[in-house]
Order: sequence, then structure tokens, then C-alpha cells
Amino acid sequence: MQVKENRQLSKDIYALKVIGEFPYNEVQAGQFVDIKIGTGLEHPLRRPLSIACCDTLKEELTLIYRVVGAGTAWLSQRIAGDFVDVLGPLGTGFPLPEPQSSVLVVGGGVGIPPLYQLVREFDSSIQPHIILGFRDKFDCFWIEKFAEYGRVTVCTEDGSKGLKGFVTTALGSENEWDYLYSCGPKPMLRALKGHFEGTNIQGYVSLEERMACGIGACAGCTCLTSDGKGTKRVCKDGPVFLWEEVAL
Amino acid sequence: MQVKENRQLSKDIYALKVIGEFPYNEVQAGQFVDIKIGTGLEHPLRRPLSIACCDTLKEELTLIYRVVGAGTAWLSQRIAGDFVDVLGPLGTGFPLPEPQSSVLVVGGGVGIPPLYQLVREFDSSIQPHIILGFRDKFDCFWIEKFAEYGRVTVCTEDGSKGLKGFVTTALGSENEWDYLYSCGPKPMLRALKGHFEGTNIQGYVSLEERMACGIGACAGCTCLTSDGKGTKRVCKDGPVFLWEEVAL
Amino acid sequence: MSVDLSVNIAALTLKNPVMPASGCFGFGREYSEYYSLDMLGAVVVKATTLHPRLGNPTPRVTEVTGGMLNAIGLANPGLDRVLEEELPWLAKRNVPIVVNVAGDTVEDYCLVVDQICQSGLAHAIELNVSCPNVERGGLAFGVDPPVLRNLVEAVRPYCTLPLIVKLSPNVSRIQDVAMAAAEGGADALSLINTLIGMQIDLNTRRPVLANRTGGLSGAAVKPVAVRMVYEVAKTVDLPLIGMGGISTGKDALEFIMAGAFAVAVGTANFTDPYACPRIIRELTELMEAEGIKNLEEIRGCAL
Amino acid sequence: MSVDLSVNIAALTLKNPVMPASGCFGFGREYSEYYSLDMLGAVVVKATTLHPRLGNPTPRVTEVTGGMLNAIGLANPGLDRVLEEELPWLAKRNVPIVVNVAGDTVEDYCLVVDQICQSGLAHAIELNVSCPNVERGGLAFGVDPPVLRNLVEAVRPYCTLPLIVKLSPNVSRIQDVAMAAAEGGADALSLINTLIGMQIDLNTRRPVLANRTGGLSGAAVKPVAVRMVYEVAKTVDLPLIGMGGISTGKDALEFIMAGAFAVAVGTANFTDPYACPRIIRELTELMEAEGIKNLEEIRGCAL
Ligand SMILES: Cc1cc2nc3c(=O)[nH]c(=O)nc-3n(C[C@H](O)[C@H](O)[C@H](O)COP(=O)(O)OP(=O)(O)OC[C@H]3O[C@@H](n4cnc5c(N)ncnc54)[C@H](O)[C@@H]3O)c2cc1C
Ligand SMILES: Cc1cc2nc3c(=O)[nH]c(=O)nc-3n(C[C@H](O)[C@H](O)[C@H](O)COP(=O)(O)OP(=O)(O)OC[C@H]3O[C@@H](n4cnc5c(N)ncnc54)[C@H](O)[C@@H]3O)c2cc1C
Ligand SMILES: Cc1cc2nc3c(=O)[nH]c(=O)nc-3n(C[C@H](O)[C@H](O)[C@H](O)COP(=O)(O)O)c2cc1C
Ligand SMILES: Cc1cc2nc3c(=O)[nH]c(=O)nc-3n(C[C@H](O)[C@H](O)[C@H](O)COP(=O)(O)O)c2cc1C
Ligand code: FES
Ligand code: FES
Repeated sequence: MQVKENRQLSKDIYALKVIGEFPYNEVQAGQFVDIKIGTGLEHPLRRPLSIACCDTLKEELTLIYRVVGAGTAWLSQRIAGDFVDVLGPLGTGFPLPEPQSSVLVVGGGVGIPPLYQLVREFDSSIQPHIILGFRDKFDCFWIEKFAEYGRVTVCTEDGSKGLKGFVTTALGSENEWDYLYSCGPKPMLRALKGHFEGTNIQGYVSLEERMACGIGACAGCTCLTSDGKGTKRVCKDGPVFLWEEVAL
Repeated sequence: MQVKENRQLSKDIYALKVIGEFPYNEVQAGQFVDIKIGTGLEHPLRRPLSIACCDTLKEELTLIYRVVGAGTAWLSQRIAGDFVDVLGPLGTGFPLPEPQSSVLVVGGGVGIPPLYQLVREFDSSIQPHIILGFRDKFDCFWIEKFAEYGRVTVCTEDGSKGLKGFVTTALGSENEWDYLYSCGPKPMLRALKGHFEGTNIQGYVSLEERMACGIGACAGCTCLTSDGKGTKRVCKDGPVFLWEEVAL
Repeated sequence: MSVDLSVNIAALTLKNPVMPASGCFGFGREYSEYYSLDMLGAVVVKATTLHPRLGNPTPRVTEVTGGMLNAIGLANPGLDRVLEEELPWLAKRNVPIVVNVAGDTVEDYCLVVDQICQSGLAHAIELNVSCPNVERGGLAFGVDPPVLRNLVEAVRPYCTLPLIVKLSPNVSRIQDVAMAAAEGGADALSLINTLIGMQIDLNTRRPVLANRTGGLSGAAVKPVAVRMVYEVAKTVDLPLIGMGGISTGKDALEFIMAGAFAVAVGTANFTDPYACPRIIRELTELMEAEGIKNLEEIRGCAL
Repeated sequence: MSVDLSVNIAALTLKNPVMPASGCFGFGREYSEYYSLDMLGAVVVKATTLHPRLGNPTPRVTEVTGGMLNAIGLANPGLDRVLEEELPWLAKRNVPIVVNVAGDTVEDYCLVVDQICQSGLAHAIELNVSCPNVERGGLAFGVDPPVLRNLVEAVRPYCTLPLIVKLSPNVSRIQDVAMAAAEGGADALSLINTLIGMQIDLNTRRPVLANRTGGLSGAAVKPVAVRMVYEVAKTVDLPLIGMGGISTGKDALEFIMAGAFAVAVGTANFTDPYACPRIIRELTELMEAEGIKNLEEIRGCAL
């Protein structure tokens, strides 16, 4: 696909827009694409990035990524017009909530991107509460874009924007939700599950694991099922799971 | 250094002009530069290319290369403005002839480029005979540029331009030369040496060998001395040698 | 010009010499969404063990320069489910099936080989004696010639299909283990499995892989693999399946010139899910361009 | 913050842990045109043998993905000229000199080690028991524990300087050869030398290297090297010099975290003639950024 724009959103976070042939219509929120790094043999493993926005009209995908290593550094240097090899959409995304239901959406850091595509897909009857956790005010992105789809609460670890603390700080006492959709670091997912233990909430978590094939063939990215007796492939069976399915 | 121009001269031959900081004034004809391929770790060995032209006024180097593998293919894709990592000048070049002497210059294929810088450095009293051997008419380059510095005879293997045959075809019976400067495939150098056996000609050959360090430290590129009892480093002691010094 | 890509490995006839490497292709289902498996010379499935295995904790894959490390730890659904669910599905395609077998004990190997051969669902057995990730697993069998010979001899009577023994590269003299496998009764050899490597995360200051070490594969190991194929081709008179860093038709040709009858493609599938059919096409085009009519013409020409 | 990069390897004190690897730096003259050798932790010179050696026919180097193959074949001017011309020049710099010694026989090793120690021109000996390129050379000594132990024991009485034994990676269990070297009396170990590889030229259909096989080095081998340093650090109580694919300060840190006291840089010098001083600078900056005051703080932290 071709880079349309690769914009720096903060010190190390970028939004990459790519266009070109892609099965835009098949995208499900929570799915990801797998991107080839470099043109040679130095980087044989693709890098998984969630689909932050799939615009089927404009035929363009947006990916939001943090530069953490060689692959994302390479990606950050692509400019409009460059080609990148994008495989996808891959994995199993978020099942959508029933219309009219009460929905909580919680994301942390670069776990936030797939939730944007998710809230875009919600039925208009749904007004989710969206909790976004960032490191600090410089790390924040897309808050206004999320605000178009629901009530947004921002938390930062240092309190430099919104509430101070982790996303759990923003949960409050209201526990009567039908659905929870979450993506972010494992401790966050664990804390969320703990918080809602015993309620009737239907909780979806999106997991991260180092991947090789990205399509379910290599068994590289498995996670344990919650009984500890079986495995699921994050790339194929997930990345989105019902939280009772998997060990967090 | 920065690419000023990377022009395709024929199907697989390119002329690369680079500018930027470089000790232009230290260049001796027959020396080479060593170029880093790619930006990552895939290609650890630099590629040696002869200096075809060192323009000290414009402060620019010209290199002429044939695309034969991954490194030269990468180089052929550089465009004006790109940066390339150029190490040099390296090696020991051609000692210049005494003024007034009669000089024969013989090059084959991509052995021709360093001879251009050589004839440029000749004293104006010298009118060399320059024999250039190419595969076929499509493979020819810089014939007119050489013609500014001496009498040029072109040979092609298939006779599609100039004389048909190898450069030795063009030697004729005249054997009274003071100097011979040659660069090209080993069989050509051997044939030249054979041809002038017994004459008083001072023969210089420029050798090629696969290199690692390019500066004389790894012993990768050695050639045997003519007695077979010692070695010389093509990258440091050469690439130019008196033909009695080395085994051809 | 039309080129003949077919090749015989023991009693097995392959329409072309390119197959996915074990463990990099599951049981074929996922890649069949990208292309028809019928295009392949064969399909080599994931290591199958007597009992199901969850494998090692994650992370169990990571990238290194020109390659990757894996410490999957032989995760697989176990013999029963492989026989009930995986092989029957694969057997419906029109492609020879090679089942990679691993075990902790000689008995395990014999049992699994026996049942797979009896099932009639496979066309050859590949004995994985070299997986470096399981404590009591492959490694012990694959690096000691007498131990390997014993294993192959023990398995041989149960193996009614062509028996391919897959060699570990973590040895001083690959010829010696190859010879031991031949003496034990192998019909063919495949090589190389992964070298053992490690990567350390500078932030956590710990090995990246939960298992600490993992198997190195990909372009980085290709020179070692080509050398080993060459050494074994010179000394052992068995058909060889070469692998280790193959990602283009040229790479495949390099192994064939070093003496390989066929080649397997592992890590390259992850970079490009279409790697296997692309390599078949590139190999065909190279042979056409060079006027090579069949593989025998060039096999081992660099020896 | 100021960081202390100094390190002791046996009786040798290095101002920093970075040295060029043997064979990749000649006897220092060429690189001294690029920077002052005084910046280095030490200089390890090319393998020195009793008699001069021309080495193997060319081509004897070639590039592979993420690395290179070399089959130099221990080309060197021989003990006499090394003692007369090379070491005296180098001894005028302010940097410890490690002389890498190779030989075909135990006697050769003893003779060369003896004379170098007596010359007073060196600070340590590195025994190259692993060069894979010479028919009767290093390989035999380096891959068989008892043979290695004998060699080290034989050399030990002649070696009045710190004795570093350089291990070959072409073995199944590096711990066993490391232990043998320790038992023989080594003061320190360096690892790894090159893996054995091959590249075939598709045009000539022959191995690229005239020697056919060559030693693989560079980034491609780094995971194997880190793993081996890690394994040896866990089992043998000697200071280790780690090498294999180091081209940045981060790479150096990875080896130190795996248990290395110091590191050597080979192939990376060819990519960047300033590699060694750059790596020293990068390592210093990394330690500053991470608040690491000295190397001991992190040495072996990944074990
Ligand atoms: C399903 C999925 C969706 C993701 N979506 C996003 C996203 O939308 N935005 C974003 O910034 N990041 C996302 N990540 C994480 C992202 O894939 C890694 O940050 C990225 O691969 C790091 O590559 P690198 O080369 O820069 O880092 P390096 O550390 O150099 O990577 C080395 C290797 O480790 C792997 N790796 C490193 N960190 C991770 C990680 N956290 N998870 C998985 N593999 C890792 C890389 O893929 C690569 O193989 C996602 C991960 C998964 C599994
Ligand atoms: C002193 C010297 C001057 C040279 N000048 C020129 C010149 O002006 N123009 C030109 O076109 N070529 C020149 N060459 C040859 C040029 O260096 C090779 O064609 C080039 O390195 C090939 O690189 P590659 O990656 O495209 O090919 P590959 O075949 O992919 O190269 C793989 C490896 O082989 C080495 N190699 C391949 N062919 C040769 C060769 N013929 N000589 C040396 N090493 C080789 C490469 O450096 C590399 O390490 C010169 C060689 C030397 C030694
Ligand atoms: C993720 C992964 C899993 C593997 N699993 C197995 C396995 O189950 N059995 C086996 O014999 N080899 C296994 N291998 C080794 C490959 O089959 C192959 O021998 C090796 O990867 C070298 O080939 P490559 O460089 O093309 O990947 C595995 C390799 C990888 C990368
Ligand atoms: C061209 C070359 C020559 C070498 N010569 C020697 C040698 O003479 N003695 C020795 O012990 N190791 C020799 N080596 C091995 C290196 O010292 C080092 O162990 C190996 O290259 C791994 O490090 P690297 O990946 O940083 O190159 C040589 C390596 C190369 C590339
Ligand atoms: S990454 Fe291969 S199975 Fe998930
Ligand atoms: S290339 Fe290293 S000595 Fe010439």
C-alpha cells in the first residue's frame, strides 16, 4: 500500500495513513495488519499494528504506533508516496454490542488505536463511556476524535492531563455496564477484570504477544486459556477474547 | 557524501556523481572508494569502486559501475539528494609517466573508469593511445570523453562497434611504448603482459579482488607476488602494480 | 523451454522440490487461505508428539538480524487430534504429506511413527531429532551419532513410509551424525534444524524469550546450512532436503547446487505468506533462463 | 555522571572493555590512520604462527546476509617478523597488546607463546584453537575437550602472560570445551570464533571461496555468540571476552549482560573503520543514560 501521510502526533507516536488495494470492507474493529519492515532480509518478521481507523469511503487505513524499536523507527521514516507491504486484515476483532446497551470502552497507550475503529462501528443508539489512559499530557492523542462518539475521560499517570492515575481511577462506582471493551497492557486488563468480578458485564480484552506468522500457523503467539490447559493463538483466535476465555 | 546525479549510461552501467566533504586533492588516478550498501546490517562489506573522475574544482567524484549484484543494484537506485557513505580515497594508484613519453592505455569493461582519471592527469605533452574494450556497442561509455585526451581505439567482442575482438586485436605491431597502463579482467592483463614480453615497456596493471576491510588490515584481498613466495594487498599496496611485481 | 521440477526422494515423488519447513506452516490450513496447497512439492506439518503439548511460555518468538529465534517448544495438539482432525483435512488436498515426529523417549517416537504410518494419511515421516527447545527432547538424540543411530534403528521397523531424519546443526561434524542416521536406516535426510541462540532485552536486562534460548533460523543461518548440505552430500549417499534461510528461487538453487534434492522453506513464510509458490515460480524462471532442463542436471554441481 | 569502563581480565587491566577482534585489525597500523589506538581497551593482533603463511587462495572473503565468510587461512608474516616489525611498532602505543597465536602442532603453539612472552612486547596471549580454515590447524584442538585441555596444559608453562583461550562455536556443548580450557589452565576465555559456512556462486556453480568453506562472522552470528557467552558464564568461573556480530554499544551491552567482561569487534570494523571508538562512545552514553556506574553492576545480569 502507499503512504498517504505519516504524521507525528507526539514525541514518539505517529499516525500512518495508507491507501491502495485492501479489503477495506472486511475490516472488523480490533483486527490488525502486519507490516513488512525494510526492503531486504534484515527484518524477516512483520510488525503487527491495530487498525485504528478503516475509512471505507476514502479507502484508507490509519494506524497509530509508538516508536519503540527498529521496526517502528523504520516505519516512522516513511513519507507520503512510499510503499509499505501491509498484510491483513488479520485476527478476530471485537463483536459489536447490542443496540441500546450501556458500554464502557477502556484503552491504555497504544492499546487505544483499535478502540477508535470500534466506537465508530457502534450503533448510533450507543453512547459509550470511553476511558483513555496515557503516560502524560504529551503522550495524548485523538481525544477529540473519540469525543465524537461518546463521553471521554482521560487519565495520565502523572496527572498532567485529566485524572491522575491509571484508567481504573476513572471507573468510579458505577458497575452496571452491559459491555466492556478494553485494550492495553496486561496489568490494566487484569485490573479491569478484577474490578468487574461478579458483575454481569461482558468483557472483551485485546491481547498482545510477539508474533512470527501473524496468521495462526507458527504457534508463536499463543496465550493460555483460563483453565491453563489449552492455548489460543492471539493472531488468529484473537487478539480479542472474552476475558473468561484466557488467562490474564 | 551526497548524490548529485546517478545516470544510467547503458543497460546495466551507471555513472554516479557524488559531492560533499572528501579529500579531493589527495586523489591519485587508480585509487578507489569503498561504499557502504544500505543503511542497516544486511550488507556489512563495502563495495570498492574506482574513481573515474575526481573534479577538484567542482568538488565532485564520478564513479562508473556495472550492476552485477545486490550492492550495485542498491546503488543504482540512489537518486539526487540521497546520502551515501563513501570511504576513501583508498589504495595506491598509477604513477604518472615522464613528460614526452609514449603511452598506451588499455581498459576493458568496468576496468575503464579509473583510466579516465589517469589520462586527465597526464602531462599535456603526452598523447596516449587509448584502447577501450567493451562487450558490444550497447555496453560502450565515455568514448568521446577519452578522445579529448588521446587517440582512442574501440573494440567490441561482437564487432558491433570499432574493431571486433579483444583489446589485444588493437595493439598492432607497434611495440615501442614507454608505458602501459591497464585495467580490466585478468585474462586481458595476462594477454597484454604476454604481448609486450621482452620489450622495454613499463607496464602497470590494476587488479581486482574481493575485499573486506579495504584498507589493508584483514588480508582478505591479497595477490601473490610474481615469485609466488609472498603476497601483496590489492587494497593497500595496489590495486595498481608493476606487472613484474605480481602473479597474473 | 519447459523445465521438469519433479524429484524423487526415496519412494516419494514430488512435483517440485519446494515444501514448507516443519513448524512454520502449522498443518497447512492457514496458508491454504492464501494459495492452493496443491502447488507445493509436499507439506511438512508441525512436530507431532504422543501427547498434546502447550509448548513454552511466551514470548517464544523474536526477531534478530536476518533471522528469528523461536522457542515454541513443540506445541502441538498431540497424536490423536492430529490423526482425527489435521491429517484427514490435509489428506483431501492433492499434495504429499510429511509428518514431523518428535518425542522424549525412543518409545514415544516408535508409537507415533507406527500410528501415523498405519493411519494411511501420510506419505513420509520426518524424524525431528534436533529440536533444541525441550529439555529431554530432540537435542540429546540429534547430536550424538550412536544415540541417533539407535533411535533410527528402533523406529525403522515401525516406519512403513519413507523415513527422513532431520539433522541438528549444533554439532562439530554434521557428516558423522548424517552417517549415523544412514546406518540406522534413514531413507533421506533433511537439514538443518535451528542453531541455538539468545537475545537479551536491554530494558528488562533479561533474555527476550521466556525459555531464554531459542532456535535461530532465517537468512542468517543460510551459509551454515549450505555448508552442511554440501558436507553431507559429499559423504552420505542419501537424498537430502536442504533448508535454512531459503527465501528466493536463487537460495533454493544454491542448496540444490550444494547437493540437495529438495528444499524446505521456514522463516520466509512469515515474511511473505506467498513465499513457497513464489520460490517455485522463481526457480522455474531461473532454470528456464539458464537452460536447465531438470534438477538432476545441477544437483550437487558445486561439490 | 561519570562512568567507569575499566575492567580486569586476569592480570590485565583495560581502560575500557572494547578491543578489535583478531584478524580484523592486522597489527593495528592501518586503523591507526583513522584514530589513536590508545583509545582502545586493548589491541588483539592477527593470528601469529611459527612460520610465515601466505594463507588460502583468493577469493577468501565474501559477503552473506548480515555477515561475511572468510577463509584467510591464517595468513601472517610469521613469528620472527611479528617480533621484529609489528609488535615493536605497536608497543610504542599506549594500549595493551594481545597476541593471537595459532599452530598446527602443540610444539608450534609452545614455541610461539614462549617467544612472544619472552619478547616483553605483549600483554596477553590469545590461543586460537578454533580457526576453521587450516586443514590441520585450529579446528582439531578446539572442538574436542580432552585435546583442548592437553594443548592448554602444554602451553601453560611457557605462558608467563595472561592466557586467553579462544573457543570455537562449532560444537554441541560450548560449556564442555570451556571447562576443558579452564582445567588446562586458561586465565580467561574469548568466544566466539567463526561458524563454518559456504556460499555458492550461481553463475560459476562453484563455492565463491577458493577454499570452498569459510568462517561466518558478523551480525548473523550474534544470537549464537550471546547464547554461548551466557552458557559459559553460567558454568565456568573465568573472565570472558565476548564477540560475534558486535557493531554497536547496545550489542556490547548485550554481551556484558550475558556475562562478558570485555568484548571484541571484528566484522564491524570493515563496515565502519571507526567502529571501535564509536562503540566505546555508545557504550559510555548508554551507561550514563541508564545510570550504570561500572560494568560490574550489569555484568551477567541476564544470567
Ligand atoms: C495484535 C497487536 C496489535 C498491536 N497494535 C499496535 C498499535 O496499534 N500501535 C502500536 O504502537 N503498537 C502495537 N502493537 C505492538 C507493536 O507490534 C510493537 O510495538 C512493534 O512490533 C515493535 O516493533 P519494533 O521493531 O519497533 O520493536 P523491537 O523491539 O525492535 O521489535 C523486535 C521484535 O519484537 C516484537 N515486539 C516488540 N514489542 C512488541 C509488543 N509489545 N507486542 C508484540 N510484539 C512486539 C516485534 O514485532 C519484533 O518482532 C501491537 C501488537 C500486537 C500483537
Ligand atoms: C579496486 C576495485 C575497483 C573496482 N572498480 C570498479 C568500478 O569502477 N566499476 C565497477 O563496476 N566495478 C568495480 N569493481 C568491482 C566491484 O567492486 C564489484 O562489481 C561490486 O563490488 C559488486 O558488488 P555487488 O554487491 O553488486 O555484487 P555481488 O556479487 O552481490 O557482491 C557480493 C560480494 O562480492 C564482492 N564482489 C563481487 N564481484 C566482485 C569483483 N569483481 N571484484 C571485487 N569484489 C567483488 C562484492 O564486493 C561483495 O562483497 C572494482 C573492484 C575492485 C576490487
Ligand atoms: C517457528 C518455528 C517452529 C519450528 N518448529 C519445528 C518443528 O516443529 N519441527 C522441526 O523439525 N523443525 C521446526 N522448525 C525448524 C524449521 O523446520 C527449519 O528447519 C528451520 O527454521 C530452518 O529453516 P528456515 O531458515 O527456512 O526457517 C521450526 C522453525 C521455526 C522458525
Ligand atoms: C577476516 C577475518 C579474519 C579473522 N582472523 C582471525 C584470526 O586470525 N584469529 C582468530 O582467532 N580469529 C580470527 N577471526 C575471527 C574474529 O576474531 C572473530 O572471532 C569473529 O569474526 C567474530 O566476531 P565478529 O562477528 O565481530 O567478526 C577472523 C575473522 C575475520 C572476519
Ligand atoms: S504468530 Fe504465528 S500463530 Fe500467531
Ligand atoms: S581488503 Fe582487507 S587487506 Fe585488503
